[in-house]
Amino acid sequence: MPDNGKICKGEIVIVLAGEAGQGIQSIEGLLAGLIKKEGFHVFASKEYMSRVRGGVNTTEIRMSEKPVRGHTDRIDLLIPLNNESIRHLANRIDSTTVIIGDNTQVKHERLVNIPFQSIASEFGDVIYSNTVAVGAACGLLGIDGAALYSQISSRFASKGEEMVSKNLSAAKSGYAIGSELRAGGIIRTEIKNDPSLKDSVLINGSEAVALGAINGGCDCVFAYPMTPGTGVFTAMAGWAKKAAIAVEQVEDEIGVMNMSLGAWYAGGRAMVSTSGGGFALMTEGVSLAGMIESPAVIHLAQRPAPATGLPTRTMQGDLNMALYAGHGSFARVILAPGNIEEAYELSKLAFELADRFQVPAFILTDQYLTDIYYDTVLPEESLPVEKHIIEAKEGYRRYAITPDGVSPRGVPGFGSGFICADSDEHDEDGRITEDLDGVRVPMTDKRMRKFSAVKTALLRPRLYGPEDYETLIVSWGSNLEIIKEAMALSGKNTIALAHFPQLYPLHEDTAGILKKAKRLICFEQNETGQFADLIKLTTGINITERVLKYNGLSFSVEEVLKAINN
Amino acid sequence: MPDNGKICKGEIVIVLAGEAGQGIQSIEGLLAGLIKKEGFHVFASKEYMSRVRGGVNTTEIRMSEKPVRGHTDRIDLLIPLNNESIRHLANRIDSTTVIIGDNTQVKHERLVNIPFQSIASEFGDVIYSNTVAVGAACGLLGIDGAALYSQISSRFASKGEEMVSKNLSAAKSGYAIGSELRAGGIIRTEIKNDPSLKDSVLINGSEAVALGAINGGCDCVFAYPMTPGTGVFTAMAGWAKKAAIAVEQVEDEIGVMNMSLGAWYAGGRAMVSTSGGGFALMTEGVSLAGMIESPAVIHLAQRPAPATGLPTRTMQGDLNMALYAGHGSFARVILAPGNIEEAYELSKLAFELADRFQVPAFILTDQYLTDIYYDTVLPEESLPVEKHIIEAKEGYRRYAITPDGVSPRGVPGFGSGFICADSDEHDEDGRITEDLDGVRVPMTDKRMRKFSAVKTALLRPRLYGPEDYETLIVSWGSNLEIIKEAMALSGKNTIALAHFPQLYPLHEDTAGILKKAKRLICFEQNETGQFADLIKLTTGINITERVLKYNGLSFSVEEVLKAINN
Amino acid sequence: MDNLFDRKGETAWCPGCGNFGLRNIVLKAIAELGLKQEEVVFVSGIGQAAKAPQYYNVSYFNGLHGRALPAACGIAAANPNLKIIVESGDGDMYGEGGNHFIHTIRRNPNITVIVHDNMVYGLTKGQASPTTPIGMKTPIQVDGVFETPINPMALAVSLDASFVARGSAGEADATREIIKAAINHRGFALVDVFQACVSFNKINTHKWYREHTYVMEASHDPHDKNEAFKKALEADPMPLGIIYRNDTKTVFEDKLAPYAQSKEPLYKRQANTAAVKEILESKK
Amino acid sequence: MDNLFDRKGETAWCPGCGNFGLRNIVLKAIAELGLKQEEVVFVSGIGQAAKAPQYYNVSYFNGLHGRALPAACGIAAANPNLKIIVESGDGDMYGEGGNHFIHTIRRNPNITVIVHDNMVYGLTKGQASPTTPIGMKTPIQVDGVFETPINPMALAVSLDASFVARGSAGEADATREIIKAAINHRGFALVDVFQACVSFNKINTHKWYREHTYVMEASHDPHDKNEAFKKALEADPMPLGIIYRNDTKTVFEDKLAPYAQSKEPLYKRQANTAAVKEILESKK
Ligand SMILES: Cc1ncc(C[n+]2csc(CCOP(=O)(O)OP(=O)(O)O)c2C)c(N)n1
Ligand SMILES: Cc1ncc(C[n+]2csc(CCOP(=O)(O)OP(=O)(O)O)c2C)c(N)n1
Ligand code: SF4
Ligand code: SF4
Ligand SMILES: [Mg+2]
Ligand SMILES: [Mg+2]
Repeated sequence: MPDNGKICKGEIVIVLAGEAGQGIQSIEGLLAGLIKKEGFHVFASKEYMSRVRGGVNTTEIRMSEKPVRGHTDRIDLLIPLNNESIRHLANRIDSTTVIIGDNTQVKHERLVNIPFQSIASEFGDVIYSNTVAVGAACGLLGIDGAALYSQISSRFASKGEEMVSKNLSAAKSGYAIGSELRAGGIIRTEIKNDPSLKDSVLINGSEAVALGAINGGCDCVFAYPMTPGTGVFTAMAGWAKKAAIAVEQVEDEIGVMNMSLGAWYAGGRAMVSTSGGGFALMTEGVSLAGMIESPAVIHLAQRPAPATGLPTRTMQGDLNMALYAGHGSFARVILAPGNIEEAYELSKLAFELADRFQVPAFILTDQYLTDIYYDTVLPEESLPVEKHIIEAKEGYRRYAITPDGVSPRGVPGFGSGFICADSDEHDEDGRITEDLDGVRVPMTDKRMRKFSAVKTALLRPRLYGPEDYETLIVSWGSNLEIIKEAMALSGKNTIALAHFPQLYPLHEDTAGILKKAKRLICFEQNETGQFADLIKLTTGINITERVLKYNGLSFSVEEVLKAINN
Repeated sequence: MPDNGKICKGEIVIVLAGEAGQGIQSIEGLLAGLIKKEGFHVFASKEYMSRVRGGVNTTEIRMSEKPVRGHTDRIDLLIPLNNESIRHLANRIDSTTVIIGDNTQVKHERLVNIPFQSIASEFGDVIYSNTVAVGAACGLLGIDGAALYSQISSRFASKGEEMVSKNLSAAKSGYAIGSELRAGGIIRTEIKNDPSLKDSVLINGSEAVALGAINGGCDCVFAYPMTPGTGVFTAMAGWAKKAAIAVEQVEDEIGVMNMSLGAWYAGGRAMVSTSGGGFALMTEGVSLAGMIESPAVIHLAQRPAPATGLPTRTMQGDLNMALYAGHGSFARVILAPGNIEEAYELSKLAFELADRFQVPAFILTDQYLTDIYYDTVLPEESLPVEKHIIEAKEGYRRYAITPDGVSPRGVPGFGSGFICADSDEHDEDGRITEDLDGVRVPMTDKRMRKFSAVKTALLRPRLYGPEDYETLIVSWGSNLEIIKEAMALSGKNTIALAHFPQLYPLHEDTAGILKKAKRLICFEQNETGQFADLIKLTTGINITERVLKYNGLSFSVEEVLKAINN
Repeated sequence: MDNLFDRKGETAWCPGCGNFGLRNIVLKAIAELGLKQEEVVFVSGIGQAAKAPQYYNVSYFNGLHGRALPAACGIAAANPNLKIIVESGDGDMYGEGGNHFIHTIRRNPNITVIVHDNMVYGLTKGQASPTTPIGMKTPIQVDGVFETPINPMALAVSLDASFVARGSAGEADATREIIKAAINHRGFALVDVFQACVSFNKINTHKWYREHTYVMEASHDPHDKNEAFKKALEADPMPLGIIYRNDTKTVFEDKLAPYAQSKEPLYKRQANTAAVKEILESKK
Repeated sequence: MDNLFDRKGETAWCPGCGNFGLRNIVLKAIAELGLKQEEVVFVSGIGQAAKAPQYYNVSYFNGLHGRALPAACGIAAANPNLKIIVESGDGDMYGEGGNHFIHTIRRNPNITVIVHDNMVYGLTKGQASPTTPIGMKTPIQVDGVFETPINPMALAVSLDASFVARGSAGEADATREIIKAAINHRGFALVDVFQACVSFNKINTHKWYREHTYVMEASHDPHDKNEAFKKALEADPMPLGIIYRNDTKTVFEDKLAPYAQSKEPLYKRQANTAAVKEILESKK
């Protein structure tokens, strides 16, 4: 036990670590929920291996008196369930990290022993170790015991009386030890709580994407399981009945994409959810969307590639693929939420843009963003969604040539006109043609005009920091909150961040915003700086300072801080 | 009949046109073969509809005393087999075009009537009309009758005595009328012949790709039929026994790509052949090649997109797809032959580069290039192909970290070491890993070093024209010969052409070559200038004058000339 | 009386092709069933057969090669009131689209699938298809096909498809009745129809089909799976008719959440913001 | 004696998983057959089952999810002297890889395919696979699966696969013999092996498989396709053993041009520039 207790002012960072299957996830859920219920801000992020049992998975939980949104390297309190965890987290453990654990499982010179397993065995099975641990954590953090016990009771209610009572006893034993350690001063938290938090929700990135989609009128979700795209699929399946959503697991990703286009054709509003390898299989279908001018909404949750890569890790490597997927030229929109609020906002927007311009719209997230959760307030929608559908009268022409390239969209069964969609080059009626100069060229020109049309509804880069910045950080996607926090910590008032919620097309102000800066730094989680390249191609501005990461983990606040201070 | 006969000095452009199924292709083959056999240079290009019968297909045949390589709009002699052809070719028919045809089938004020059908009927069936037509054409062009008859005899030999004799009679009737017209001076050719032509071959683009591949040691060809990629597949199937090639039609393009990687893994040298939509389905497999560091050779024959598009037409629209196909970052090579000689050369080179650097290598052609043919001399290869394979000893590590990122490649069954290929992130042994900083990062860095490695073997842009150019035409692919001819016609000595046989990576001299010019014009057959964008991204040089065509037909010499003179 | 579905005009098919006969059969079948034009959607992939919908007066979704079935499932999911008829080729359905074929049978949406089975790839000029008989030479299979052809009947029976039948373009009356029964069937209905490709299949000609098929007697019980399998294997002559049916299977659309209470198509519905509200509430 | 194929060490599998039993069966089978390590190649896709080759001392090609079979065919095409064993999951083989499954059976390469059939998607945490029984609830199939599961035996029989068998990880001896017979069989050999996923499939447990299967008697004649189909449909208990075989089928590699004269693998051969010369000559 360290001589002097550790004091955590305003915030504490707790990390839980253990094998897959050791129940880290259920401790994490319980603890984070309790922290929020007690009126503290909470943030959780996880990193895990591609296996069902074994290995090391970790979860970081930040408990704070201010909103916390980003991943940090620092660990104040570590609760490892196995010894591997110590090795796995070696770089993040420093001399101030308090480590509590069972010394029959975990070795560390500064380990504060709590015999989770032997306590659990008192109740008949080591499987209660988790509950002992969660009890101990609550005790240490000064969380109300009654709140803990009521959570435990309701969580195990479905498993029967015995499970409830044994888990309760385990939690109580843990709680007692935790409280004692707290009283002993091993770690002390001085964190104010905020009762208004009861109006905010605790929600993860996948759920935010799913709810945003429902706000956008999403009524079909088709997918083939693929981490980290599965989270949105699972959330939607869980809410299918409540929200009247047609959910189907399809045989493969090719089927997924084509099914979604069939649904849009017939008046549905479909979303697909996948990751890089699955999306690669959808690219022919994306081109079909381009040709039949179908809306499509693609949630593409990124993970490290090539090929199967690192299935459960995070990356921002699929921008180029989203940009160039599908043979042929046709307009598209790429949105990339930076946090949970944006996931909720942009997912809805994706439906609106896809439908209004009849183009594929991407929601580009990543494993980190889909898995993090924190407390936040999400606005409720009340305006009805515009469906951009017309009744097709006799003589209706699906691909009528229009000034902006967008033709009024009918659906079969609504009106007496025929809705003819054709993957071949076609005339205004949607019928196959071999008229090259008379039809192919004007039809291509019509499709190309949609590149301009989508530019009438662009999101501007979002600026954080002083308006008279000298250094401008350029970033997209889930780096947002991590960079914001690092900027705040840096204390510099000459640094701003341009975060791009829309990656493509780029807003016309982009060049102007970048040119104002003396120094440009781009943060991306890929090997080359795909977004910096897109900026170069579009604006001619070459950002040479590119901070690139591709080990499969998100940036941390500390890493960003170091890079900024460079 | 025109009052004054037309004189074609040095060259005549003949166009045959008719429905699919009317046998245009067999006339074309016969005629082009005869022209060459007679010692004239010949060039043929076709454009056709996506149907088996009906519509209008046309073939242009140029007969010349100089080598001819490109497509021209001009028609000296038109032989339409149906009336639709006249309408179809309206833009290309001018007052000097001589039109011969059967006036029961074709209407034109200047039609020189030859009653193909009634003559054919004399021999019992209108199906002999073609043969009458080819006879007439030979007569008109002054081609030796005996040569014609011997060709006809050998061509129909397999169909029996009666077919031979009836076709011979039909040919003779046509020949007699053609000779008479020639004598009457309706059209006169003054074209010198060149007996040395007997050493050159008459070969189309698909065949050239196929033969180049065999020179490169290709021993497996896997494909799923897709126009215009099918030509290479069919040529290879025809030569499979002669050249000992494993040819298999696979169930879909996903299977194609994965089968080819299986073959490379086990020591084969596989090529796949496809077009845009089929290639879209291969992109996940391309990423697999990136991850397992497998060589791959992809013949991607372009046609107009999106989606099914115009299946039998030409385009240069798949460059971006080839550049960015597959999730994740990994090196690749993109070669794009400009003519038949380069098709033969680069197809071989693709195997060498793919194998040497263990990367996917693309041969990017298009419908126009795969279908044209002309007389040329192709060098025979004698040096053995280097196979870049080592014997795997015990402890062999497939992904050994090396300075240039390329690890010696073993194949199973050759040596006692194990050859472990893994689509997950893997260690040097090829075994799955979750070690992020210890393995993922160095393994990624190794793969990224191959971006530099492939730059050690780049093809320089090929310059045609004066060294002290003011205007530089930038072009790639099958525009080459068309632009060269237009440049020659323009008579300007300040214009040069930079033709890029390798599109990616770009040769380091590119910027220097472009900067020397006062005016840059890029010719591309796509909607945006994909190659010009790649140049912009790589060199920062933005070519703003982009001559873009996307109606599905190749440029013509006249079009290019007009654009140059602008 | 004029058939309203008949879109007169040129086709891209070869004179003498079996597609014409099948086209007439389909037109007559849907007219006789009294289907309304605006409630019918044809779905196809790419190929000569897949062009068929272009020649009807209907709405159609002419998608990618091999991908007709997932598109059809999506259409069914968005509007279960539409009559969805998939019409495509053997290559499209059993080759490129094979995985969708298997799994759409499992999914059992309420669609009718008419396969123009000419045992060859027509549009791409004569390569072997999954149903090409062993030994047939093509520009690719230069020594003749050696792969075992798919028997679509046996395959569909083994997957317990809810309606499995075979027709022939040359047997207009029998085939029309089969197609009508298929359209009337609720669930996935497969009708594989023999059709001569006069341009590329010189073996399985109109005459060949006539000589190697027969119309089944009513005595065959299509509800017995083992018997159906036996029927499916009958080789020379091959039976035409309904080989198998299983009317007890759950239909895809019925299981989709939006249709638990009402069959109202999705295009008429509003975004379910109330559900979002409720879910957010539960997360407070 | 030590099994040379046994790569000792950790696996990523859950304690109690049926994959361990099957791994031991495979290891023992290949050792008993006396296969040489350097002539064996394992091929797999992605999934928990598909990790199996990582745990053997052999060469392997661990490709993309669903794509083991085409890779295996490519390997067979490049070197017909290798012993190629595909080992993968039910989702991999019958779901994502379904089209390759059908057509590889038709192609009939000389490979053995061992499917770890746990009736669930293990690696992605418990969604339904093509063999999941009707009614099973999952995080996606929240009301229970309604799609008809694939019966791999019936499906393979309907496609006239050359060797069709079922094993169970819980029946080590019988399954080992089946796998040995499959490896000895020349042509495509399917062995679908029941295997309990203790983490995600709470219905088809070790016990369930024991109670719902039996090892077939020798009396079953696997050469009769109709009888085989009947056997394949037998539901409770389900037969384990060789359900069907057809030893008369042409083998893929035998039809490839390089092997007309010699079985020398491609890596030993030289570019055929002489053929190019000859072809060019013919075009003069
Ligand atoms: C992804 C893809 N691969 C290949 C093709 C080329 N293709 C078009 S139709 C076709 C085969 C058609 O055969 P089938 O379905 O039997 O129709 P048929 O023409 O015989 O009626 C092929 C291979 C394509 N359009 N898309
Ligand atoms: C193209 C693609 N889609 C989805 C995935 C995700 N994925 C990996 S394994 C798997 C399912 C594995 O199930 P199964 O083959 O039955 O193997 P098991 O884990 O049950 O042994 C899925 C869907 C992927 N890797 N690639
Ligand atoms: S190619 Fe064959 S199937 Fe196609 S239209 Fe012609 S005859 Fe019919
Ligand atoms: S998830 Fe299931 S199949 Fe996979 S290792 Fe665990 S128990 Fe076995
Ligand atoms: Mg066909
Ligand atoms: Mg499984």
